[in-house]
Amino acid sequence: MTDSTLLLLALLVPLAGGLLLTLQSNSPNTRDVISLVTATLLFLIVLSLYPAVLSGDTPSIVLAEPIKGLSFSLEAEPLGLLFATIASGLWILTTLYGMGYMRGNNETNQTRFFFCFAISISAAMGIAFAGNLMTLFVFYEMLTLATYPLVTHKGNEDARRGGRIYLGILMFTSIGFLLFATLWTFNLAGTLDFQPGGILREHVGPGTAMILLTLFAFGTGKAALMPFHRWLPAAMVAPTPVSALLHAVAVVKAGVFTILKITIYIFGIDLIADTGAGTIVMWVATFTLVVASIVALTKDNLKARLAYSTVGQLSYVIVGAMLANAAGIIGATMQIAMHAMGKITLFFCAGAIYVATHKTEISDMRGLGYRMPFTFAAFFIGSLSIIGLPPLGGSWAKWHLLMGSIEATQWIIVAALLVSSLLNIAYLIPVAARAFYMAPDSPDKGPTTIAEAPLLCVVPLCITAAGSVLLFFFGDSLNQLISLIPLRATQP
Amino acid sequence: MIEQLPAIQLLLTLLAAPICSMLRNGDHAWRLATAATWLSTVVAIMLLIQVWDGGVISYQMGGWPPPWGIEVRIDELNALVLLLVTLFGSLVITALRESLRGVMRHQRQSLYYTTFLLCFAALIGITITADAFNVFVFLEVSSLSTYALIARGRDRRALTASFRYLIMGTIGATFILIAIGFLYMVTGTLNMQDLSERLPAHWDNRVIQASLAFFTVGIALKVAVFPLHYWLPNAYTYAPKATTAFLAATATKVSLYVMIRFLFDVYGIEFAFEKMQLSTILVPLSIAGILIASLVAIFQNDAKRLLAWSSVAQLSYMVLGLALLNASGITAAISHMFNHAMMKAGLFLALAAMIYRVNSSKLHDLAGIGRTMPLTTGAFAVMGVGLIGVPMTAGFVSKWYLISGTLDKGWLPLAALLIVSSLMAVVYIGKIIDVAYFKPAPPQHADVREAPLSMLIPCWIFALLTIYFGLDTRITAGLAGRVAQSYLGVS
Amino acid sequence: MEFLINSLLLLMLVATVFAIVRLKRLMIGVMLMGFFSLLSANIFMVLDAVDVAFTEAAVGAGVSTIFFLAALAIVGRTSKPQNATRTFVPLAAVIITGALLVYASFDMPYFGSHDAPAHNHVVPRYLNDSPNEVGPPNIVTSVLASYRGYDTLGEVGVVFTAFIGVFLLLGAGTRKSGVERPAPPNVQAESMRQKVVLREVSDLLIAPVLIFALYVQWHGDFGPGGGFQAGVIFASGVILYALIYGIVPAQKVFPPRKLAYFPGIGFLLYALVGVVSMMRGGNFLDYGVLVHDPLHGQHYGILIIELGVGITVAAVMINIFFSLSERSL
Amino acid sequence: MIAGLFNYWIVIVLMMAGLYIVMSSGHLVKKIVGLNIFQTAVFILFISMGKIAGGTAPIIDSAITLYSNPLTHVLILTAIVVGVATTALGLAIAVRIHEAYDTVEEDEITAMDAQSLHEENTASLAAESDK
Repeated sequence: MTDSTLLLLALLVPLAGGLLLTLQSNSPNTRDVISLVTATLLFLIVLSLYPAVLSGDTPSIVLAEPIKGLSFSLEAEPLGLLFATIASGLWILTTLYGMGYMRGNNETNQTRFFFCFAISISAAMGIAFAGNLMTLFVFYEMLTLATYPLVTHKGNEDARRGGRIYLGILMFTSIGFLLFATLWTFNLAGTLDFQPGGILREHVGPGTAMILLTLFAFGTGKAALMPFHRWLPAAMVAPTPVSALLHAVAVVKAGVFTILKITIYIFGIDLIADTGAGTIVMWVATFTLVVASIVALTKDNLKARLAYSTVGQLSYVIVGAMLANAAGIIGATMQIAMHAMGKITLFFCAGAIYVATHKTEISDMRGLGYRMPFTFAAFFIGSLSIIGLPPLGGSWAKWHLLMGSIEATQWIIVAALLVSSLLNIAYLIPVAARAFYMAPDSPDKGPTTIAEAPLLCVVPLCITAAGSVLLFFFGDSLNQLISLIPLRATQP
Repeated sequence: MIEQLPAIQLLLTLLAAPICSMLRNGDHAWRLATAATWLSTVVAIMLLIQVWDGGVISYQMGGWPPPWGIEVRIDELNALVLLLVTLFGSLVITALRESLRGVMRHQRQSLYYTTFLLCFAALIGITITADAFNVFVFLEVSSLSTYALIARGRDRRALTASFRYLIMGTIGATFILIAIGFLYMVTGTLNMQDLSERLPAHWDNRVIQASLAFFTVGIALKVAVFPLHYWLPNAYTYAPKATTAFLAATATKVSLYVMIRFLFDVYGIEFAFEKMQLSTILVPLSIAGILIASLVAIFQNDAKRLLAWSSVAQLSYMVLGLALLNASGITAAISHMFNHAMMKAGLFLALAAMIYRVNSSKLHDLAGIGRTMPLTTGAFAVMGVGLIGVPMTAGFVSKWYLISGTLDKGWLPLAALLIVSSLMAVVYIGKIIDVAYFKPAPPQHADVREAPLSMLIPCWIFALLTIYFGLDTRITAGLAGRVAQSYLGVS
Repeated sequence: MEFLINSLLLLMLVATVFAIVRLKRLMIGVMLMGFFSLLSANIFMVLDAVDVAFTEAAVGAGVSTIFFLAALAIVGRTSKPQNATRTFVPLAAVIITGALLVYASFDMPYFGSHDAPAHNHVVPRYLNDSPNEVGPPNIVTSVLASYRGYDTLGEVGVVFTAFIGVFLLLGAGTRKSGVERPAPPNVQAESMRQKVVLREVSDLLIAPVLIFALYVQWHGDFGPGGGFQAGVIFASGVILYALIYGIVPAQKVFPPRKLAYFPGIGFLLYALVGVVSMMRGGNFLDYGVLVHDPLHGQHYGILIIELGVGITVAAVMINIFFSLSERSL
Repeated sequence: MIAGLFNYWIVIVLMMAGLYIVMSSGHLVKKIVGLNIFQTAVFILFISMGKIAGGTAPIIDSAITLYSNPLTHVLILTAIVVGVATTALGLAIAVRIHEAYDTVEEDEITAMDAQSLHEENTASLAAESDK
């Protein structure tokens, strides 16, 4: 099997799995088996692309070329492969967790749920392996549409309102800004292919470059730059596995991944560094990462707090991209991986707490640590990783970002990063601390016994927590993969 | 045989019409009509293959050479229009039987098919002719049959809509007649080729200038260019359900073709656009049309009327493309003519299938139809997505060229406006899809079943074509691009 | 002299039109419209367009006025006065359009001028060669039936379409459950049969009118006339009969269900001539190949297609009249 | 110049009068009357441009050398037919409108249509609020 076929398979396998799901009769066991097998198969496919990419190849395939110079094509390069690995790997865990969660909560419409999930993963694969900006845009929209039924899964008025905000903001920004910027880019450069060193270099002046980059950044609504971040908290109405999908596996990661891709392969970091095109975006992102952390502090609802935390963490990636130097890019890329692992742990925990106790407010969680020791231990580890403390994966990302901003002599950003880290500590640590160190509300319930969520919920969150630790020790090999990303056009 | 194809193209349906009118049995009439139209489609494909590489077929009616006799002339542009009319028309007529069943008595049915065939034949006649006056004659045949078709709608407002269309359409046609008269007055000929050769000597003649003005107003009425679109929304809304699909696919598109043929070939780009500055009128009008009609569409609560207003907006896209007067713009106009015909016909047809089951096109009656009629709604969704202009569908290709056209001109704000209008399309199509999938079906529609296969299959052919022409654009944008090049290369 | 008559007629036209604009009583308006058509037929006559004059007289002043009257019998004879807001926009539009036309008129070739391009590019061939190429001395016939025979096929198509349209909407003899309706009991009293003078005169007229129609049909090659005029005249003969004796007796002579076949038959006849010429190796409607000698071929071709036109037009006009007047019964 | 263009000017007046009747009249049948006048005026325009001073009807005769333009006659013959066809269909629709609305005054029809549209909209709103 050639590598190009593998690329195509990466798209088709989840799609086929999703279709199979809808065909089977309403037997939960068959359904779950299909989901798991598909997820594992996909992960293996993604892994089998590594040898080629590590050896410096970029396997690619052109699906169609409706307009001259503009094709629908797939291509595997290091950045995309990394994103694909994260998404497909976490999909296995999310599936496992989803089974536990959905069964534990007796949710309705489970087939539709897993079907849309599969489509979303297919779209995420499309985004990861898109060979040009147009293909990326298609899968970006596909992801938005496929996740909409997931967000409104509960079907009540709240869910519909949240869904409307979700769809409205993502659609508006992507068509209004992203598509417009894409068209403009095509008009300027005559191509939309992702090329090392960018395609815009000879075609734009500093002013246009800045407008374009700003359009791109705001257009990628999934990256949740303020003021287009509202959809993320709104989407909190969704079931927890969906939140995991949104925050860790696919959606927001697709957003920042898109910005990284555009920075590296459309503009080229040299263009951004030379013209200062990223200035506006960089300051907006800096503002976002501080303000979002402050807002997170004020939220008592655990999922809302995590949502604002995500908004802030995403801006780290954008800042890293806009620094436009090697350290910044490495930091940004690592942040995608580390945040995914950390945040999915936190959400899994939030979900597990909900399944076991039906509690959503942080102030209600006093003393829960002894009832659910594994969950809260994992939550603590995840928190540390998000904050960026060693010995956890997140520290690498923060470290490189700090180096990058020092290299770019952006002292305000250095300060902002430090302040934000302090704020992270302030809003994450108390959750675990309350659970372990404060007495429960009603001590008369007798001796606390361990009453964890179903095993299918707890195992995945332990795995991801362990993953966060492991990533710290494999930071170097991750670094190697990232350093394969061609930041500049190769000299002939 | 091969050299007789242009005449055969017209005759198949023209001869079928009177025979059809004599059949008492509606089913026989339907069989005759579908056979004639599908054969006609085959001929259209053969003609398209013949002119594929820029060839031109000229056929002399009555054996008289032009300009004395009437010439039929087929080049790449009208071969594409022929394909549009025949293919999409045939698909709709195939689906027609089911939608008429139970609504109309048998003999009325044959008359109805006759009217369809006449309209079909007349549209072919308009498309292939190279004689200015002949255009007028066939335009009237097609218009009269259209009025009759619309007037058969079930709501009494169909009658008013049809009457209004008759008045406006006749004024438009008479304006075109005046324009042709003026052309003849100054040049002494009616053949388009001959006209285009003789006109440059008379550019300063006020009669020719007035002729252009009358032609533009007249054809704009027929194309429904904003603000002369007044007749269209009601006509589409109240026409019988499948008829709307036919009209949306063919009638306005052929009028648009006539517009292109006259402005670009007969009057010539240099006269119409450079000397007379037609763009300065058409561009603002079409922009206003796009924005206002899209906005109005958003606030409709009847799916048919919503799509009708969307048609006004989409027609304005095409006119805008022409008025941009660059390769991308003209390519956009011509390929969107084809793509929009396909998608709108499919949308109206899918809607017809829904109305067939729930007897209403009101949005609240379509609630939950995504569950009761999943296949029909699926096809509708695919084509709706195409209409919005999502990549991998046909609508994307033409919109892409259109926006490229505005960017080539350096009109960034206009490109932004077009994007805004796409967002509006997202809203109005989303409105229908939201109702269909995310709202519970009203209790009285609980036993609604999937549409019959004879309607479902054409719907899905339209839907699959929407995707096919989004991926393979050799026939649409490729050919349109060559036509655009040839228009711009000469000037 | 010619000019004077022409101008006088034109001024009368203007007066008529203004009378129509101001009239509230539609009945008189329609009659005036008939008069308008008759006047314009006179103008066509003065301007050498004998065939057109013939047609306009038969159609404008005749058949279409009758259609109007039949419609008015159903919808009522008066119109409401217009409100003032209605008049402003139309007036402005009309004045602008008119101004554009007047502006254009200054560059028009003068009326009657010999060197106008219209007379010097395509037309000379018709005038010089048609007797040898096509045959009929009436050049209008040869252009209509042969050079531009395709247009005329389209014209028959228009008539046929109108018939189908009217039939689809009103349906002669098919109203209500498909049976022909019985005559109303007072049909005898209502018809104008009682009016002796009218009856006698029309009895005298109807037969000559029908024969005249046949004459016009076959004489179209040599003088003014042809299938279209003949069809209209034939139809007016029948309509006259229906007006005098009532529609039911007329429908007994021409049963609508049978009559409904004829528009199609005429249309087919016309088109089949073209198909036959295609089968004999010529182009569509190339009568030259019909028989051995091209000139004879043209002759036969024109005769047959004119017959087709005549049949279609006569049948269509009678049908439309039946459809409209049936509704008022 | 006046003699040369007089015909055309009169034709323009007639055309515009016809058009005015179409646009300003509220009675559907009267609209068709206006349409007829408008079209007839266009016919006169065509025939006027075909006239040659001193010419005769284009029927070949060895005694005559100058004929008026036969082509315009042919075109107008066709146009007259188109005119009567449109008139017939228009009247048929008007008759059907009368049967459906019991009036052929445009104002009243518009009012009735607006009324039924309003009723439909309120019905829609009611159906919305039911859910």
